[in-house]
Amino acid sequence: MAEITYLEAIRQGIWEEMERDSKVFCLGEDIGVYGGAFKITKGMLERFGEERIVDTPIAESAIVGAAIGASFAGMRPVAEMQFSDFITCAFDQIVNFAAKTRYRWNAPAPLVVRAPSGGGIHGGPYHSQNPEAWFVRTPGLKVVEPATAYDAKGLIKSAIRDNDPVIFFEHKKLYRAIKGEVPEGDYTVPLGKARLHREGKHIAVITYGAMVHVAAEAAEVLDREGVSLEILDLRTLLPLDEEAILASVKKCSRVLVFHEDTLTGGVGGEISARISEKAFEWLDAPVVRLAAPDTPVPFSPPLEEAFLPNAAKVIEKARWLAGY
Amino acid sequence: MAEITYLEAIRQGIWEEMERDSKVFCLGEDIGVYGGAFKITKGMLERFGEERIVDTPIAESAIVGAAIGASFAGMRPVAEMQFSDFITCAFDQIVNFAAKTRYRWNAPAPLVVRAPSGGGIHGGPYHSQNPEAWFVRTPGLKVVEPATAYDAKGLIKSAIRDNDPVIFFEHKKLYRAIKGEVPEGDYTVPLGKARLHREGKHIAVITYGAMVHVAAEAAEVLDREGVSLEILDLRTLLPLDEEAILASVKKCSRVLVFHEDTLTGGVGGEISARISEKAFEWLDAPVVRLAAPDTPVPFSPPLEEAFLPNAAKVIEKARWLAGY
Amino acid sequence: MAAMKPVGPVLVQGATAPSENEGDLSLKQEEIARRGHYFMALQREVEDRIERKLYRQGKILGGVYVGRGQEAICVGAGLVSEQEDWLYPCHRDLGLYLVRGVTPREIFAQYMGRVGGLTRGREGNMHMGDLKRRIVAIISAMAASVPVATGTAMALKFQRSRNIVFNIFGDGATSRGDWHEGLNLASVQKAPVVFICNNNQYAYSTPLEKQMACEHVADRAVGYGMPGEIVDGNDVMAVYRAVKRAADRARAGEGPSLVECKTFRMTGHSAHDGGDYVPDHLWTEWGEKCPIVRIERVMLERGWTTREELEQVHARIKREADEAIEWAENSPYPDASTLTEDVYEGSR
Amino acid sequence: MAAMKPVGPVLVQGATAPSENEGDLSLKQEEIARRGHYFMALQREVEDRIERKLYRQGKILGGVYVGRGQEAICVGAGLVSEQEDWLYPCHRDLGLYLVRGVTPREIFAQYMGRVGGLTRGREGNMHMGDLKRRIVAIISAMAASVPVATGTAMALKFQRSRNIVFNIFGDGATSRGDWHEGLNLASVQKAPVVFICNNNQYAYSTPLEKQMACEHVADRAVGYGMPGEIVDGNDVMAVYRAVKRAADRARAGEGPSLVECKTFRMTGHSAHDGGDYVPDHLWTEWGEKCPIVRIERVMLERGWTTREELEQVHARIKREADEAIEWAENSPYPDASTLTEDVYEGSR
Ligand SMILES: Cc1ncc(C[n+]2csc(CCOP(=O)(O)OP(=O)(O)O)c2C)c(N)n1
Ligand SMILES: Cc1ncc(C[n+]2csc(CCOP(=O)(O)OP(=O)(O)O)c2C)c(N)n1
Ligand SMILES: [Mg+2]
Ligand SMILES: [Mg+2]
Repeated sequence: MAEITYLEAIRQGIWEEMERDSKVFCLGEDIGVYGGAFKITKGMLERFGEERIVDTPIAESAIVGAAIGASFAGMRPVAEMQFSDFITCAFDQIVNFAAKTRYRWNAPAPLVVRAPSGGGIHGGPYHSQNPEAWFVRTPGLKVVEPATAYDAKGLIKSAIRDNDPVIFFEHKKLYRAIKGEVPEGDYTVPLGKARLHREGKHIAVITYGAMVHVAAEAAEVLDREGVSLEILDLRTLLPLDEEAILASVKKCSRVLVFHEDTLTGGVGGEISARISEKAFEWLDAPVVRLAAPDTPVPFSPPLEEAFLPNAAKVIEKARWLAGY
Repeated sequence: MAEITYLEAIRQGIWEEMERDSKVFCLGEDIGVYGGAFKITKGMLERFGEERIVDTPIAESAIVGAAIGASFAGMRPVAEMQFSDFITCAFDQIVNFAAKTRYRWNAPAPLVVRAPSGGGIHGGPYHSQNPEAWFVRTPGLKVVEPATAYDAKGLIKSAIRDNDPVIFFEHKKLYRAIKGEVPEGDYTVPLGKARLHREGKHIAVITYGAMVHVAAEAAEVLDREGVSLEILDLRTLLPLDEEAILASVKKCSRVLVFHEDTLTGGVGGEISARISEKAFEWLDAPVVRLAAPDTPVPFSPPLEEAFLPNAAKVIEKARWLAGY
Repeated sequence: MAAMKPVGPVLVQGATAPSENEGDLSLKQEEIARRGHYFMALQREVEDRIERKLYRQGKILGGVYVGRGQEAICVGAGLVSEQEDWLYPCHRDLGLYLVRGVTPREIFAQYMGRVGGLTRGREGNMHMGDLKRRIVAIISAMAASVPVATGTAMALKFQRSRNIVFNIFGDGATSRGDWHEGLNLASVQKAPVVFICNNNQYAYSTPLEKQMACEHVADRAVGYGMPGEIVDGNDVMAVYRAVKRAADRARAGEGPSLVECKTFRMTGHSAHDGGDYVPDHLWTEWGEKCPIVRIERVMLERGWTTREELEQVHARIKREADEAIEWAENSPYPDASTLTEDVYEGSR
Repeated sequence: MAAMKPVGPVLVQGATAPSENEGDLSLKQEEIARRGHYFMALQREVEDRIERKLYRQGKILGGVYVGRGQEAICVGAGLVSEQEDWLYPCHRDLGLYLVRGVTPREIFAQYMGRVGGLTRGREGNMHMGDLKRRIVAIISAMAASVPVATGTAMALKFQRSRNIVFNIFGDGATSRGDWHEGLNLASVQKAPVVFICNNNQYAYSTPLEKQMACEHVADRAVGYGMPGEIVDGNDVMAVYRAVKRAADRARAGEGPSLVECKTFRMTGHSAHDGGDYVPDHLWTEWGEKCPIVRIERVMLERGWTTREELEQVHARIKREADEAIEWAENSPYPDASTLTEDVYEGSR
């Protein structure tokens, strides 16, 4: 098994799906000759041709709209947003067309919208956002964000094969920073299932995406203090794996809900509310949330650093929880 | 003091602001000769002329964009979405342009986006949605939804005078169904402040919009059972009036967070999470949420009825809480 | 700089009487007229029942939009379509459903929120589609279907299908970003789609001149390098011919076209709107151009039918409507227990 | 149906040498050339420093986009603008800031995330604006500024101001829905705005023919009933004249225009992109059309300057850049404690 990057894992996943099923095709800006802004589709134009690697005009709404229309005609479109920050330009198509079409008139829209998200790359307000909460609020969508290379490949394959619209967030910071053993052939990771990233005893950290690794960094430090973190990597944010969440909560009785997105209205609120509602008696301390502060993502390094959650902030919250 | 409808109260509020300040103007679809789909701007064209009551093409993104640009030039735009369901077409302008411009380069965008929202009018999936949670997740915006005629007038005035972008949801069901005593002259209701709709002892119901009245209906019934509901009408959803929420929570120790919007990712999650985090020790029972199920809003009467929260569902949850 | 040769719009005058020289049309003139007449009259009757009877009786709740006066557009386009082509109608294009075989029963049931409708009560009025019959439902947001129709057309092209897509929208819809993005993508991709605008001169209460500063919707075709054609939208034969040319082009791999059908909305925006903002003379002027009366006149002139035969057609349609309403009223409401089904595959 | 008279595009050939007969221009030819030259050379120098020095030295983080080779467009437009006019530049229009008086110091500080920049470090690179100087910052989403610029123009019209709005965008941006909605609203409202497209033939790696199926961006003006003009975007005098005509029109209450400036992006999309996808001959061809070299040639031919004088200008600009970089490097980073300030009025 080869060690490959998170980026390469996604690329492999899409590639294999395109080999497997001629109905799968990609569309987006600069994904052809250029191979995509992040090179996810590198080499695909040569292999699959212009009709399956479709370079589009700058028109996110049309990209998603066309994906929906193609899916009606039996295709399996994988639409790329160049940055997840531009997904707002396709918002109506996603939340009103794609999300509701199965429910309304039994017309499934099996498509994937891929969206590179997240900060830490000095991208400023429009190349750093984590927009997942908007979609988690929208029944009919599935929302996925892998944290590891293995999951990235397995989840993109499941997303492509899924019969509902999937918004697939890829954390830009992980693209080249994270490597892992990834089988070359076919395997899938199921949507809707969380993964225990690290077993622990005292505090359940419920998180996803890049923050899984930040939590793990904190866990190493806290271990030395005798505080043992359990880290649950949600992987799918809609539908949430409530069973796995409650299992970790009931085991640890102290919970930190943790994401890179801003606090208010973030996915953390939903998770916290479910925990309160369904595991109230198991809680030995308040469910604590850690997230970015409620501001746009600033550009300048000292500001961005202060903005992003990090291991030190996890440690601070965990210590507080442990001492409660 | 005259008894007027919620609709008339909003109309009066806008009208008075336009009389008071020549920088205030309205733009939207069919707001001129027609007076707006719901007649909020009825008579305004005659009074204020075409330049201040601007009928636009069907172009929500341009409507909000133009409002932003006009606000930069010193105007006070009030943009109407014909139905809040179409606000998704202006999503990028709202969440990326208007919300972030003050933070980014100190360019405030004092504008109001009015959006008639809510179900119960047989409108089906695209004339019934409650999209507030998308905006509550977006730092830089303020989000308002009045429940009474008095507040409707006072809040629209505050929204127009506010120096930040305000998304103003008006519940369509309340437009003509709710009447109240409303002073004719000038008064405002502050943004960011909740209102105690009903004092009670046992269960704090945290809610807003049309659900305030549903909760009140339930409270009457529950009173007879010896269960006393306190009803907090949030009025502003961003920023949340945390102080008022915590006061009711600490007083009652049992909480029902309640909205018409669908459950997952709704504003209720945020409220519940804050309560857990900041009033954990005061809670005698889990924070319970009541909301519509996670589906699009269906059209057919039996489905829509099953979909919408109602007094019976409040009573059921309240009984459970009381018995906990 | 090289001199510019703008492409289109190509002007075609609407003609009430079909010209002789059209042997290349796939349907014979007489048959087009006969079928066109039937479906227009059927649309008119079904919509009259909906708007003027069932809605007023409180049997239909929510919004009601009809295509009165502009039936020739969707019917003319529908007659061009082949059974396996994809249809993207808008909210006044009931005739397109009828041509494809959707029954008045299903339509009344749809409007009344019964399980016998196309959406099992999940949706109301013209928000209906049926994948098996290749009819895609609009969402409310005007023009949102335009990029979606384009995507279906791209798929058909990829699949080397001979089939094409028909997408109808109003004049007001052309102001929306999605409209632009859709037409642009379609033209770059040479997608086999025919864009058909029913320019009824109003969008809700908003007259054309507040919607756009160009004279014709077809002018916009220039910006997409596609042919734009203007046709008399109250002449079903003329609509047929214009759409047929565009369809042939699409089927031949030459890409999309924009066909603008000039017409008028002989009704308020919806059942609750009397249309008071419309100047009287427009009602009169356009009332005289009724597409059903016009085709009847042509059919009579050419000896393709008789007064009696036409009366029989109308009588048959009335019976059909009566029977369909009865059927629909007997169709049950959906059970509340089905509320949460099918948000996702297999979910309940 | 009435015959159609499409409005525009009006074709104007770009001319390297200004014609004699232009006494109506507000700036004298020589002065336009001199100022145009200075600002273009200044933009080139500042951007060279940013892209080829500071970025490579790691002193600038994040994205870097420059206007190399297309400086004549924003500078030519800038020279037309009056001090109280509103400017909506895009990401390659640094010259527009310079003409308005934004200093190289502020620009370097902006790029380096220092408090001395226009956004106090909240924003990077060309995402900068200054309300006091009436320069509105883009958001990243291409064309989002188009309806916003339109709104400012509507306000100016309402305020009976003589001022107007200049809005620049790329060819790729014209594919977006916002672009369409903005131009359409502006034309219906007769808003005093000049829309200027820098058609540099690429959007990131995407060549024009994958972006649009019409030949010229200006073709699109037809659909908005506004004049569309094509001009040689590498000729600052030609750009000045075309934009001046459009500006005069706007100021006279005749509404918006679309000016398409043909040019080429003499760089990759951004500092990290070598532009390998661009055929070699285009680099060569367009390299020879450098707008700075061209205006220098005109100035020399006409005796408006000498080689020595030009060298002095370049030397002065270099010194200016050196000094500005030093200043910017000494400007502090924003303090982390300011992170949560000003999300709302008065918030901290
Ligand atoms: C994006 C959007 N905004 C507003 C509306 C409300 N609305 C429904 S129909 C309509 C007018 C549509 O005009 P047009 O496209 O000309 O179609 P017509 O009704 O005239 O057939 C409007 C404004 C909508 N459906 N979608
Ligand atoms: C809505 C949107 N989608 C994608 C992008 C990513 N992006 C940044 S610049 C660019 C190309 C812009 O091309 P053009 O408008 O021609 O301007 P140019 O860079 O050529 O000056 C793209 C695709 C974006 N900024 N906005
Ligand atoms: Mg219309
Ligand atoms: Mg370009």
